[in-house]
Amino acid sequence: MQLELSLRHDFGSFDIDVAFTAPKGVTALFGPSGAGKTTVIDAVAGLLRPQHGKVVANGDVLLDTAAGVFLAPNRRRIGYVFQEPRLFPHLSVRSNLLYGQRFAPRAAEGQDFDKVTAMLGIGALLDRRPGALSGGEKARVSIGRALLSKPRLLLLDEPLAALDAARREEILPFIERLRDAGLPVLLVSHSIGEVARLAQTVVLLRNGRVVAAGPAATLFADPSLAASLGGAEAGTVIPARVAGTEPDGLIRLDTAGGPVFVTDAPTTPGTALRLRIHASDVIVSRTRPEGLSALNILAGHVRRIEADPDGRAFVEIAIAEGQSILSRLTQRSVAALGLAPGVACHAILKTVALSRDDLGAA
Amino acid sequence: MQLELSLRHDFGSFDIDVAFTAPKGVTALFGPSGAGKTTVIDAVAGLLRPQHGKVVANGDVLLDTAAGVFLAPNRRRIGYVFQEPRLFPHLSVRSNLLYGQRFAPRAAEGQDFDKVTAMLGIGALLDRRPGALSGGEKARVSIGRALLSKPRLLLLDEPLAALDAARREEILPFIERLRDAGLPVLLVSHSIGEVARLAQTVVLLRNGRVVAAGPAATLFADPSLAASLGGAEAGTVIPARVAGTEPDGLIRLDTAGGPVFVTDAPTTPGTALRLRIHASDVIVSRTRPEGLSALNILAGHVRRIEADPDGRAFVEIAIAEGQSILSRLTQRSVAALGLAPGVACHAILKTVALSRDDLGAA
Amino acid sequence: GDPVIFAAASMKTALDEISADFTAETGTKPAISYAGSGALAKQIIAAAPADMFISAAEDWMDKVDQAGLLTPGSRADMLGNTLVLVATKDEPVDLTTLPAKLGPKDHLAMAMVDSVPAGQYGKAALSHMGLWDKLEPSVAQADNVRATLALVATGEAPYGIVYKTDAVAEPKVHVVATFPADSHPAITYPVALIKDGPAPAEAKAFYDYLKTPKAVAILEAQGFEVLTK
Amino acid sequence: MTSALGPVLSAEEWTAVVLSLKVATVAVAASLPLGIWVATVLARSRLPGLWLLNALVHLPLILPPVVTGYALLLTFGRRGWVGQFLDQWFGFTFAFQWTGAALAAAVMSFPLMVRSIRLAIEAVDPKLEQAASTLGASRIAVFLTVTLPLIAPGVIAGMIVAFAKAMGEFGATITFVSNIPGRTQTLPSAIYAFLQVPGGEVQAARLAGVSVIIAVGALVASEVIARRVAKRIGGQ
Amino acid sequence: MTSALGPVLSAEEWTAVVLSLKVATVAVAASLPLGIWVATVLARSRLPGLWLLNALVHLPLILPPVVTGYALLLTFGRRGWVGQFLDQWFGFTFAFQWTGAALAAAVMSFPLMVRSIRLAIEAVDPKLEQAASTLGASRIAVFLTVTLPLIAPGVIAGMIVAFAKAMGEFGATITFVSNIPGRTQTLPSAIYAFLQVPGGEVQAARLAGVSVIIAVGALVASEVIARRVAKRIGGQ
Ligand SMILES: Nc1ncnc2c1ncn2[C@@H]1O[C@H](COP(=O)(O)OP(=O)(O)OP(=O)(O)O)[C@@H](O)[C@H]1O
Ligand SMILES: Nc1ncnc2c1ncn2[C@@H]1O[C@H](COP(=O)(O)OP(=O)(O)OP(=O)(O)O)[C@@H](O)[C@H]1O
Ligand code: MOO
Ligand SMILES: [Mg+2]
Ligand SMILES: [Mg+2]
Repeated sequence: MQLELSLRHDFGSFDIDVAFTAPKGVTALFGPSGAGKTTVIDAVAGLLRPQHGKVVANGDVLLDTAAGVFLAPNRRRIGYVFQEPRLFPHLSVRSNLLYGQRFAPRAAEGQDFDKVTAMLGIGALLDRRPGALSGGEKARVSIGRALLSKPRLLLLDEPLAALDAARREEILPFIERLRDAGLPVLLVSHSIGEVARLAQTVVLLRNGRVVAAGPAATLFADPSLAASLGGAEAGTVIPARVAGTEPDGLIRLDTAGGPVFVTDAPTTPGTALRLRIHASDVIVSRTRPEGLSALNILAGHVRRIEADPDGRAFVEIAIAEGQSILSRLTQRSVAALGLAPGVACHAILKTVALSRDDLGAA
Repeated sequence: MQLELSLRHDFGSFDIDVAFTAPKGVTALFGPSGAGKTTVIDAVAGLLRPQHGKVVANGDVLLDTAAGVFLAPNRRRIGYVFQEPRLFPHLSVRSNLLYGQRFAPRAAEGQDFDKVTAMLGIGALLDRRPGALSGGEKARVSIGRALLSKPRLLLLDEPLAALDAARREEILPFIERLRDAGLPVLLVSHSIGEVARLAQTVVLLRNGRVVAAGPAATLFADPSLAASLGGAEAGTVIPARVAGTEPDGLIRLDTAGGPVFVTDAPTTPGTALRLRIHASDVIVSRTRPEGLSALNILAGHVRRIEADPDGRAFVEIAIAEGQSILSRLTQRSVAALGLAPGVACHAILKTVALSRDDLGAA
Repeated sequence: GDPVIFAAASMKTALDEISADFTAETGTKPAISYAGSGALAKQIIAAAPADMFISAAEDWMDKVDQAGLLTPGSRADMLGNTLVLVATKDEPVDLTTLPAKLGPKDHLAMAMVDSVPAGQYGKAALSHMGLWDKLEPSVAQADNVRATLALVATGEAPYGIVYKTDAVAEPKVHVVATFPADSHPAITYPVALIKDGPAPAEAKAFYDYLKTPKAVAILEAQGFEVLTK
Repeated sequence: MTSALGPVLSAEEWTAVVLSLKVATVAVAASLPLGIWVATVLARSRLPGLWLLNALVHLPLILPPVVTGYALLLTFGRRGWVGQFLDQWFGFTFAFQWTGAALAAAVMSFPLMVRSIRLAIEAVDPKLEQAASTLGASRIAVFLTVTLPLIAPGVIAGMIVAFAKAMGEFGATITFVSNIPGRTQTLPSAIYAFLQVPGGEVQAARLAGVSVIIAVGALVASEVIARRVAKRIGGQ
Repeated sequence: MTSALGPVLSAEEWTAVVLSLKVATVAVAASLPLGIWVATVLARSRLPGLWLLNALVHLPLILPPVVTGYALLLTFGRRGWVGQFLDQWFGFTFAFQWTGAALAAAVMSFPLMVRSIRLAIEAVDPKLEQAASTLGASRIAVFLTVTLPLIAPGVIAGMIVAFAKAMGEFGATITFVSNIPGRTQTLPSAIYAFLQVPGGEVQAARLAGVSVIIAVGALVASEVIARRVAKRIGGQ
């Protein structure tokens, strides 16, 4: 599926004017608080009827102000996880979860109730009312309610913000699987890790305008956008493919820069994956280091160096045509190692975060 | 200030039974969703009147069910940032922010309105009503409202969850300054980074019970608690002291394991700081490595190794008496390097997060 | 079937008693709707299913008559009443001294002087005696005679002008003067049968029964003057 | 029951009690759907002419009851323009029937019912209704599954004030359908008749007592129900 | 104004209009604080005996107005147990005064006012009040700065139904303070008087028209105010 969106609206104190195309997969809306992310999502859901705009999902025109088209929200079959939970206070958790099901076409395929509640850890709460839930519990029920409504498009507005890391780790793979099963997702998140892990496409918003939009890999590798993407959180995404499992259980992945070993990944050889590499997790060495605990050492050469005013720099290391890794170093290290564009070097990776790539995606 | 709390309450479907003492500074309540964090905070604020309990803040008895003492919430002078914003819908942002001021004693010292609004980036929203704010804007106004009420104790329930990294970076130092100025803070956060940066004391909750409580440094260095503290997010905190500024602008800090260089820190020599070291950011080497971009190499020896079932291990490296660093490695590396308790090694640090220690604290 | 009788509310005590006797004798049970004469007249004009109308005032009966709804020849002035001055103190009053007896804060209770019959008669009588102009500012007008009586009975007003029939039955008040019959138009309660009622035969029987000595005795015991004996 | 209350109520009065209950119940039940609809329109619609509907609904409150009764008589009486039509086409008439008393009670209590329901609707968070619509619920489904359950306490409150008013309504009823025992004589009409004759106060007080007991019973019952509903909504 | 309406209203009727306005306004204004207090108690308190207060408040709705008027007479009349006391100690009396008409109107409209306000209070999120209390506001301050502004639309609704009812109240008023032109003759009394004489319907309709215009004017004004308040609360 593909989502085309253009939207102009003036709230008086804030005006928004954005347009972007979201291909198949997860598209992340990223940007500071008040940038207009929720506004965009509301327009897709049909909760905001913008002054000017057009929204086309998979060829269906949901909105076209020029042509006077406006499809009512209930006919869009959208699963919307709101920024605040918005649970129905008069219904039990179970009834909240099942609410959307009765309105969805019988034939449409949906998620399994027990699986979803287990994944969200809300199985014990089914008979409670939302008034007696904790903040994170409400957020989880809200996710479940949207997932179980058999949506054709998922809108997630900071769905995991109220959750602990462990719980997030249980929900993220589920969203990955939905994405891989072909469900298009528009995701708002302030966590660059989440975005890098889930999103193929990133739309960077600021002040009601699109600052940058494109494939996640391209945007994340652009040192000039690194600050917009959250400074210390900046990082890159490179493609990888599962090679096999080693005798000690580590899984070997092949990348353009050499092998990478991880503990936790799909084991089917050939599976395409995306590795997210945090810029501040990358150590640079001119020579291949020995005797280190770090197993993952990728060879490449310096492509670009962007110095910060605060004494640090982003170093872009090309490991293949169109594939780069960003490293965040002190300028002292840049000088000490004699790094400059064209210089050959090694990137030493400690941690890699990875997500399964949509096999059909670019 | 010191906070003593004991609390027993049965909701029917959930019962809580906790007791802990929070010394001066920031005390973090950490635990999975539904653990009882908000319940504890509500009891401190006086919004929950537990079946049994006692809360003593700085010698003032706020609650003592045995003695029938219950101080009304409005007489506790507490600044509570709720998990959901709870702004007054009928008041402008400005009036929301100023709400608490008129009830506080004139003489009490408070925060400067303009500074707080500037830090929160809500200066342009002052004449709006909460209904016209974005999620993150609401969260920021809610923080401002609590800060400006001249509180004697601050309760923060996931105050930054709805905010982007950049905004968080602007608010965190402010909270640090409040803490350093002596304002006691009880913080709920799912971000281990935030907790490690702000908190001297951590109380680990699970299922309505205290799993562990104590100084942050001790808890974070305990490999058996690492999983509870969020697996991959685990890390340690070690004390450091500012030594001076190098010619290239880097700031040199002295630790028990040797010098550490950072770009962004207080420059006054002698300032006590706390360094937060992410377990997965630590690379281990038997010999002192050369030619690496990483500047920070601390010497120590292995104290303990805790293997995970998933092929990884936490290695605790002692750099001094009572000071350890955790490193998260694959078991292959542990074997390849021949690490075992007592073995001398080097910890190579890429990134360090740091926070200014309360000079009066332990 | 049972005849439907529309009767002025002030007839209730007497009529209920007569109706009970009538039922005992004939087995027919009249359904009597008590309300203000004006309301009843308007309802009859609006095609209410009534067989008989007893009005507390001639003018409302005239209205029904003009609408051509009365059974020809059935209209008769059935009852007469007397206008009296009542007070809580049992102390006869010379009507001409009434203005002097009322203190500056005292009120003379009457029914509404322009719309309710008892009030209209009272105003006519006072005017005839040349007392109206002096008394008018002190008059408190109630919406019916019973409410007027209640004002006196509760001590709210020291004096009130009501029908003798009402005064008789209220133990807390005493008749302290009687208005001369020539000081106001004759007080009469006209009765008539209504055309096209649901039970004309039974209604006629009840109409006739009202003239029996037994009925007359009940009416007179209530203080009415029976004109159709 | 008739026999149990025998010493307290005469057969005729007992009939009036039963009739009042019937009238009030039917008045409330029959006007409820229209009341909910009008309240929804007044709360949510932004049409320009709505003030007129609003004024119309409030009229019975503003006018003395006798005027309303008279207007009903002129409209729904057998000679009235609507009454005539109903009579001719459906053979149905309100005039001088208990149904007319119910109509009068319904009209008189309608503004009270609408106000309560409307206030409740205005208190419903539209964000919840939006959430329901994204989950596939049509406007009607949203109303039935979200709005209606959430306004239940307000609807109950509206029904109970309407019921109380209907139990006490007198002016419009007696003017419209008269005071015919067994057919249109409600408790308040019976009380009125007693108050019109000397010595009737005691009788009137007795009937008023019965009326109060019934209405207060309904009131207390409604409170219990409303509390229970509100508790469910509030959580646990 | 008197002269402008000259062709429409006689001097005496004009006096009745002014008096009705005064009575309704004072009735609403004077009962408002008590109404808010009673509504708050009914909405929030959990005392066991509250159903009695609730029943008491609803009594004027349940009972025929004449009964209420009679009860007022027995209580606040010059010989009534409260009236006597007021007269002796303060030289103040409701009897036959416009203040008595205002008292009757206030009592009759009180249940309507309380219902509206109570519904509004029940819709206030206690979490907001909690937030205010943590910010240092005492219970009274919370009420004044949070609860009261949030229930403003409900208070306005309550005031307007009470005003409408007060403009139309007749039965209790005339029973309590009777009908003294210029002092206690309100519009409904004047209308009633016209309806009691044959041919008076046209006159009655004229006065009813005046009454409706005033009340509908107040209604529309209140809607505008309530909308504005609600809009401010809803955000921009
Ligand atoms: N009124 C209530 N009735 C029953 N259970 C309740 C009630 N309030 C809270 N709980 C339960 O108590 C537990 C703790 O709630 P609490 O809000 O303290 O959690 P928390 O630690 O703040 O979680 P989160 O991170 O999700 O906000 C939850 O399981 C919740 O469902
Ligand atoms: N009804 C409204 N009237 C005026 N301004 C509004 C209205 N709704 C939203 N805005 C403004 O529009 C801007 C964008 O809001 P939006 O909710 O889309 O932000 P966001 O990107 O989702 O931010 P956050 O991360 O804080 O949720 C904000 O500055 C907000 O104040
Ligand atoms: O409106 Mo009334 O005065 O209760 O019948
Ligand atoms: Mg948002
Ligand atoms: Mg919580």
